[in-house]
Amino acid sequence: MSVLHLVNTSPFETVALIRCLERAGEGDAVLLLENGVYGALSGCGFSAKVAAAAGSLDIVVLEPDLEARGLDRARLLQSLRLVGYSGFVELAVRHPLSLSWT
Amino acid sequence: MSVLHLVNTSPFETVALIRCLERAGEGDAVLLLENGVYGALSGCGFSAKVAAAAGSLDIVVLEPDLEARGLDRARLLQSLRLVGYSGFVELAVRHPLSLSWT
Amino acid sequence: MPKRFVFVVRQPPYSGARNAEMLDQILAAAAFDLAVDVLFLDDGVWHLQSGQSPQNAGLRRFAPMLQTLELYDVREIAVEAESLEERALAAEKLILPVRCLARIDIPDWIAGHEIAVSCG
Amino acid sequence: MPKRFVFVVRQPPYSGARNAEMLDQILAAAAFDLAVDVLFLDDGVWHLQSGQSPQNAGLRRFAPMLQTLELYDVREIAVEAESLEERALAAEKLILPVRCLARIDIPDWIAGHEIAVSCG
Amino acid sequence: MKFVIQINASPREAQAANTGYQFIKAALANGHDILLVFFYYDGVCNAQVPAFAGEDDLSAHWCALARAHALDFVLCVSAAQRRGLASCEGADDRRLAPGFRIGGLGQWVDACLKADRILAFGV
Amino acid sequence: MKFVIQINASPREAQAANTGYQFIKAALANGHDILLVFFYYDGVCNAQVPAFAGEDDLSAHWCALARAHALDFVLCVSAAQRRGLASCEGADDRRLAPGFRIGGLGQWVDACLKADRILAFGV
Repeated sequence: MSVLHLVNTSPFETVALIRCLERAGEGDAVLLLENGVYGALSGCGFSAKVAAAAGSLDIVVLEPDLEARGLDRARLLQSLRLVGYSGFVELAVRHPLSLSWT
Repeated sequence: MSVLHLVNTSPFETVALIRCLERAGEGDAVLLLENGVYGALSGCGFSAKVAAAAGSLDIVVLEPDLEARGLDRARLLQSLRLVGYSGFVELAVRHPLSLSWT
Repeated sequence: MPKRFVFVVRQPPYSGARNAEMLDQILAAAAFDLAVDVLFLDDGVWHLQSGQSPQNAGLRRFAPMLQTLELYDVREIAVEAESLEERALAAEKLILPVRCLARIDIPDWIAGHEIAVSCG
Repeated sequence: MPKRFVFVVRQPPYSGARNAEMLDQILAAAAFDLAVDVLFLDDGVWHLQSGQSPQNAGLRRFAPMLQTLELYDVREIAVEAESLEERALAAEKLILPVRCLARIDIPDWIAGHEIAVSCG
Repeated sequence: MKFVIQINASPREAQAANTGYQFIKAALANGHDILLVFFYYDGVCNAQVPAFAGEDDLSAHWCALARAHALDFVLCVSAAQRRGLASCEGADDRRLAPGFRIGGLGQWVDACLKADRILAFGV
Repeated sequence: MKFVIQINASPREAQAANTGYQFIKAALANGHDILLVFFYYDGVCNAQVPAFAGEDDLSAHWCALARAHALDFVLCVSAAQRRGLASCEGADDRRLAPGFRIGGLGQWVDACLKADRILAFGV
């Protein structure tokens, strides 16, 4: 059973994103939402780890939360994809399990 | 005016303790309380930074919170001192300002 | 086949009523005669530290309540070995007998359940 | 001499009513004709990011409310230069004119107040 | 698909409850079923009606959603009792926004067994 | 010394309110004055009486402390209104544990100006 991991805290402040990536299995998805969307930024301390993880994981960013925070798409890591709430629902359909990382 | 800094989150999970140490001035005190008491442990990833900061800062640990969590004194960094709630009050008297780091 | 639950605990103890509520949810699932596992990760392993004495902080002892996990039909209490190591905790000194899982085995172990719940 | 207040903001925006309540407290002090400064540190600087559009997330715009800090008699709105750099933010593109302080100067700057309040 | 949603955070302190609300709206719009929305921990505070309608009145949105889709919004009784939203006897619906009711963890487990997917918002 | 204490967290979700309570007891025991205890953000939930007395009923401890030392416990009105602890008209003391009253940020600022020390528990 694959897992949809939800990360909703800022990687500048907590290690939730990194701890999540360490426990996600191949084929799992990681959705960055709420303050978790800062984890999609390139050029930051955590960015290399996120980019490396995107090889075996589907790392997805919730676009409304990105817009809310005024983050320009040009600043994001290239290997991530954006979804809206419908795409979030699709992810939940695709992955039987879900876990939250706060 | 010197500052009493209160750190109440776990350094295993947040960077609050490290961010606090970076902004504390000479003569300030840093009180580790609640889940912040884990920051008093030796031999962990953050321990060297805490030990180094203890040179110019008064780093103090709230003993009731240490006991609550079952942390053995033998596991703590040597340069820190322990206080109870009365000692916490004394710290607040000694330092005119206080800031919380969560 | 009944659904297998896993509850994942990542936060340390002493956060108000949260601890009791977390345990209530786990025991509710166990009361349905389901296969219920609990996984302690990261700061969640601090729940299992022996020698906790919260009375001087004006807090209630939660460890004895957590130990009831053994009495109820909770199938497996697991901890991640690396989470223990990072905190210099020894599995044999914890307040409950646990199964120790290596970090690399966690994804497959979680995948063996039908329902996963993050609970603190 | 009237007391000088400093409010320190370390958390990012969009945490329910917290943002509005933080601002209410700052403006209450300013309404007393006191010298009130606000310091944005760490993720707090995200409050000042331009181009925030929270409507599609079902959230209210908070930036316009924060911009009222300029209208009220808030003395200084300060940010830490390193907090901006770590997030690749430029001081001149923020939603408010700010004074930029180097990390090394923060302790002395804070020490120049009589009351400090962490507010998110 | 049949979803069970758990809401664990107060709308006053975090974005998580709002995210759960947006998710449920999208799931319904995509033809899915919501078997149960279970409010736990500080999530029970979503049933609290703020004294002034305003910036963060998610409870009004929850009410409208429950009505429009005949959803079942259940507050865990002991979590609600701890937070002054239910009396000792259990149900005290006067304090709850319309559309919410008091229930128990048993209902949550029961719904989980019937559901295809379980999602929680806020930890 | 004269202290003003601000309590920002619910006793249901964090240890911070309990720490503030322990601090105030120790300050009083050491001969200090507590000019005001101001409850803000989710801290206003400290005035909520849980339906069952039990493990985390800090409100009973607050009440006893207020009575024993004639302390002034003020809830910020707008924070209390948002959390269903005060009506639109302002005070609605029926919902509050004895010893707590509704007030405003002005009282907090005023007390700060008279105090030697300001401490906050929970952010």
